[in-house]
Amino acid sequence: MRISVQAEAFDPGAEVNAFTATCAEAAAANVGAIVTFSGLVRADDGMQAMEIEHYPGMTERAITEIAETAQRRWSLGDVLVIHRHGRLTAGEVIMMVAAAARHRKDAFEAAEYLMDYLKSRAPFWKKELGPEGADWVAAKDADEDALKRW
Amino acid sequence: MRISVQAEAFDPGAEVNAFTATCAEAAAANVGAIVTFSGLVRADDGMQAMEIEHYPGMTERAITEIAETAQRRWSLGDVLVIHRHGRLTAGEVIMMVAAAARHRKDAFEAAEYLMDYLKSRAPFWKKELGPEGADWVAAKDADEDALKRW
Amino acid sequence: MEVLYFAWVRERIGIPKERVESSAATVNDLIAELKAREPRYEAAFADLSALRVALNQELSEFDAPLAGVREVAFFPPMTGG
Amino acid sequence: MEVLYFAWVRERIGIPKERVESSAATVNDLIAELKAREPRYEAAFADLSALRVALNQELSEFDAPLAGVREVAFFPPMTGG
Repeated sequence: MRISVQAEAFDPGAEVNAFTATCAEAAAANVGAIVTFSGLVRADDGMQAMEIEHYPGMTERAITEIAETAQRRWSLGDVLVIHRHGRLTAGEVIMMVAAAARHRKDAFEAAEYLMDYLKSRAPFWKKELGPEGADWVAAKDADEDALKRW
Repeated sequence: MRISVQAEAFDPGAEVNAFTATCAEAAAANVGAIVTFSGLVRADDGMQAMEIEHYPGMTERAITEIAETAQRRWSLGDVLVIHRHGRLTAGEVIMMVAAAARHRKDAFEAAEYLMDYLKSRAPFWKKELGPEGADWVAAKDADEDALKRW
Repeated sequence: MEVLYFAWVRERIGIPKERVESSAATVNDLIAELKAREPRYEAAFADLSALRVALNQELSEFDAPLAGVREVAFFPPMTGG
Repeated sequence: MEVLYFAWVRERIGIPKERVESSAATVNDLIAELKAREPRYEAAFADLSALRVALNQELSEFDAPLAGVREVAFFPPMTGG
């Protein structure tokens, strides 16, 4: 399990390959399915950049707990969570998760679970910086509702 | 949309980065979510290698139709399907799909749809080569049942 | 028409494809003709529930007509992904 | 105890954190004390349904007791991912 909360940009491809290589090793030979999700800054409504604030200390704890719960629930081969904070511009990768399991159903479900909980239970707050000024992104009811399926 | 049926190994990380870069460009600025799936050869029961047979011509047609149906159903930013054939050893990446959409729900659903149809409707056949000899992998009822949700 | 075999169907029949002259009206008729030829065809087509058929590279049914079909392929259920 | 503010709560109150001496028994009591201080606190805590609270870096409830709590954080619903 690797969890990183960082301001720096990361290379999603290099992360995917490192994660896959770990799973392909002898110890993790039981892995047949890897699902990844990455989130990008959309250039909606002329949005130029985004500022992501977080709660140092709690962020890592909250993500670790989410990832550990996923591991218990789906017996995953491995889990990866990377989430950036600070200033990001349109097209940049905000975050990614990866889940490895024996079969695809578990890997898909675990990745969706990680995403649903990261959205609403990890202490990050997005502020959009557009031509009209800055606005905090409002939490969506749909994201809160998404937790009910788990 | 890119579809490749190939004997050669591919670099999942490089594919993820190329796919992400396309989505991050101006034309695809509407993409906020990318889901990828990759399938690995598991070293189950001392399995050493796998031989994947396919139906040249029909394979490309079938995958194109599956990908186009997914694009119509979820209005995806982009779709990628790579599937290898020939001999693969334990730990090797057999195939990957990627789906890009505005929101995560569509990207997850489209990637799962692509996988469910690739499993049972694209003309590939797997033969496992183990210490006891070679065996064709039997299709699973669960994979056929998985199509019913779509 | 061209008849193709894949996976264990190919192994049982012993060849990946062959040219077949036939006036069979449907896939089922063609299968009956092939089974009458030799035991290896009989063995390959013994259980149709374990087989799939594609006509001109499109998945089809065993009662489908063969009019206009240039390529028939027989194979077990697919196991991709 | 240490009280932290994030996102628009931080902006309304004007500081990211402060040390608060309080004998408030619950989070609700602490909020009442803060609101009584100055209009900017009144503004920040006007609508509790738009706020979340964490005690010692764990999400909690507004009626939770503050005994043993060293760090209280107030913020809007989270928008990660």
